[in-house]
Amino acid sequence: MAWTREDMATLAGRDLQDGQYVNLGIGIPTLVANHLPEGVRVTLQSENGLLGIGPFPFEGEEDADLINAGKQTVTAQPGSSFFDSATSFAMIRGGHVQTAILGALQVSGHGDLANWQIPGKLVKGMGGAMDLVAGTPHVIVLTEHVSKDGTPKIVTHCDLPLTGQRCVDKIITDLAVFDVTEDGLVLRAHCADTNIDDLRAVTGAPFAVDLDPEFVGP
Amino acid sequence: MAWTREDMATLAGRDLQDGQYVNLGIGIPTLVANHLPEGVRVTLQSENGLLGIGPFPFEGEEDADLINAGKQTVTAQPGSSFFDSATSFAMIRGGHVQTAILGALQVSGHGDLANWQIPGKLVKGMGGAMDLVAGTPHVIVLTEHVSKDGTPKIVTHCDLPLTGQRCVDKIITDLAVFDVTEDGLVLRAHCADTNIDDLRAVTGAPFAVDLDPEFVGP
Amino acid sequence: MTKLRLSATELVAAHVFDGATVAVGGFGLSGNPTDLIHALRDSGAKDLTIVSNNMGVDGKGLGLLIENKQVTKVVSSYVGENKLFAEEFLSGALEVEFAPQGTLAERMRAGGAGIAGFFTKTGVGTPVAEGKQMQVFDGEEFVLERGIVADLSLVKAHRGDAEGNLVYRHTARNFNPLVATCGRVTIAEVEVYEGETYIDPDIVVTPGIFVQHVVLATPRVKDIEQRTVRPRPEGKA
Amino acid sequence: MTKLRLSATELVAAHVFDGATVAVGGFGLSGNPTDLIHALRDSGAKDLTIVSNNMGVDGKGLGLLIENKQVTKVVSSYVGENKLFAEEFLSGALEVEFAPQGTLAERMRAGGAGIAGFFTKTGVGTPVAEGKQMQVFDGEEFVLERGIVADLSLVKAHRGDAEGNLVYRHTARNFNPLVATCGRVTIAEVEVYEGETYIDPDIVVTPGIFVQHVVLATPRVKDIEQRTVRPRPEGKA
Repeated sequence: MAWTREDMATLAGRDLQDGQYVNLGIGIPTLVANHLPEGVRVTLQSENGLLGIGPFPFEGEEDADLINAGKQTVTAQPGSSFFDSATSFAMIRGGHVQTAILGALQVSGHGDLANWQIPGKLVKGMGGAMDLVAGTPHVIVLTEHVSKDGTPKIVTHCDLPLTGQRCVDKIITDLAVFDVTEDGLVLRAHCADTNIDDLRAVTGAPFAVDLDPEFVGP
Repeated sequence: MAWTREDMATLAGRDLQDGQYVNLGIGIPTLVANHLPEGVRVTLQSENGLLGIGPFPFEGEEDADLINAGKQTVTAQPGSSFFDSATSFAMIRGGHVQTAILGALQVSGHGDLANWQIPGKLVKGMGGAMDLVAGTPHVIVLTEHVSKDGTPKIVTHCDLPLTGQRCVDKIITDLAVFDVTEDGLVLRAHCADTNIDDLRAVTGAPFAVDLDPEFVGP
Repeated sequence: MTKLRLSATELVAAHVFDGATVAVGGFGLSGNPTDLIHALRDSGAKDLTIVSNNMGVDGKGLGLLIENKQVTKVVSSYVGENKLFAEEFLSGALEVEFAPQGTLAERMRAGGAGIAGFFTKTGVGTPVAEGKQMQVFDGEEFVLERGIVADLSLVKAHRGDAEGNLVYRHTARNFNPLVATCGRVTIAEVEVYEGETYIDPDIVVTPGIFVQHVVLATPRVKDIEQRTVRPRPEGKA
Repeated sequence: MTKLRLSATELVAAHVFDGATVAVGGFGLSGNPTDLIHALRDSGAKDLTIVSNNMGVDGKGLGLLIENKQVTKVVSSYVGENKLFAEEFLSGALEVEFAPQGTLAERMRAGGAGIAGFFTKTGVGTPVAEGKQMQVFDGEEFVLERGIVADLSLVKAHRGDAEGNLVYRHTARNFNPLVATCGRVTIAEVEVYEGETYIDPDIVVTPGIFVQHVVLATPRVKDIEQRTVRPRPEGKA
């Protein structure tokens, strides 16, 4: 069985270190907050101007002035801070937010990411994604290995408009974990019921294999 | 008799409008705060991070955390605000501070200003003067007409290193008031005991004469 | 002397004109200057360029200006919440300049701060950088982005005083302090007017120098786009 | 978890190195991180580049590092208050890069914000622009100034909490919030440590993400360079 969304979030969570500042994208990345390893506490940044995102508010305590980048009502942790959008992206662009975890439409073997424009659909805009991938030192992509029609999402060359160039450091899918290196993809782990040949069939970019001997499944 | 420093401050004060934001340099410009026309209230900006400079504190109430750009202890007016140096110069560079009044070592007929480097002396630095003259829409120079050795301070071409290029709009000296126009200096007024010929003799740049018929001495 | 004005409608009408560039604060529907947007609609000014992170939703926020066909161009990072907008965009009636969110914020700050342009890595190698000046610094490629100055800036703040000093509440701050700086004329809509009981100068976020006029917001229930909550733990009221 | 550290001396020694670029907050002697400057002197680190608006006075503030011959280069806007500095400068022992005050502040902000460079009118046509890239925007000439990133940033704040959030007092704020953003490692010296009684998130000036370590300042009477006062009106105590 492929890894679940929660499994993927667990694997991404293991990449985070205690005390880090992290920005989580909408969708599977959001789940990472609930799947951190024991003893690891990170501070979540919301690019609309909050450092220290807390859980959703109790019913009746929603506040229109306290939302996350997905426009959902949230709370603020003790020790949090509010700031304007230029300061928020100073944090992001300046590399102070240490890890960004985002989804992908396509990601290339050299770490190019496309996640803001779907062919034939209306362009809604990139929001903060381009700033996040350009500025954050460590970018993790969490994505299904293939799209709904079975097309590989990991490709040699993105044909969708890019969000960022050579910006992705790690790809975690429902089937496998890849590091993105100067020389391209390196397979570091895969779920139990697939194998390297099967992975090559559903991966649109070549990859080297250097399985992490210490990898423990989610 | 030539105009006094207080007279010069009075003349400069008449150039300010009620409600304006103004930055006053060290020396004669500082006096302008005490020589504003009746009914004119301006807000004084201090480039180290204060909008709304108040008078000096009463003895014993000095606060090391509350100084002006001359590093003097001051107070803050009701309605004032404190901010960092980047925000302060955003106000200045962005043209939000409407008038800057500064001293000069030399000022040219086309409004070039030199006031930060004295030949043969140690270079101390320009502080905020370059930002002020580059960013402020209306720049008034208050200066003695000639230097202590009698050399004209108003010149055709500054030979001292510049603080800013074509940045001065008005020159008020102890002898005369000039507008700086696209075509050079225009004499608008002079003190009672000089005349145009005498002025030409002590002014190192040519000037047109278009005396302000409504001028009233200080 | 106070910067408080009584009528948002008259104030906006006096400062907007056909073809004007108007910068507007807010992130989604949070921190929107609602009265000022209504006043902008009521002004009937046409051919507007709106600079704002989002363009509201159908019937709310800046969506009102789209309905009223007052907008020719928008500069935004995300416009996905507005169906009428989508139609106008696809029909070519509306020009959209997409700016990455951080680039947009920085462009407003730059415009307000007298910075003509700045070099950022954001957007390099993407459609956003196409046609723009590129430059390599320390081995990395950057794209030049320009400062934005608006003819009119509309800001929402929590509290404001007679001098125009402003403070914001929680994430309703968002783009508002930047919008405040980049307007040739800036109007702030405040929920609480402090008058000459001034805001503590150490906590002022937007110094009054950036704000020409203040209006008091009409009391209203604020819009929430995504109401997300969690169950109360047992035994808690 | 807290960012509070007990020894400024050990902390600075652990993060500074010979040849390091160190950014330091303060305007004149106001808002100086005095304990951290003492710790920097005690570290004995050499060949330092100091980025700071001023360089202290003889025997005080950053003047201590000049006395101790630890500094090779300074980037400042005004260094006129320090006689020993003048001698070292004139003898060629010390390199000085003058940056206009606003340009210096913006360069630190840019460095901290991932902006490689920005175009300003400040300094155009003056010695400051010599050798720098120029560009015309909308008919006006601008000069390109580069962002500054420091190996170590030393900040003075009024209050700080366990997360490293900071607030400042009056004009002691000055360059400190910008210095805080541009350090690869930033240490803040605070007069009051709030611990887990956190600073109100709406009034935080420097969010903790910019601050790696916090130390509590040694209580001391703060220096005043120009003590200017006015007489008390009659009949007032």
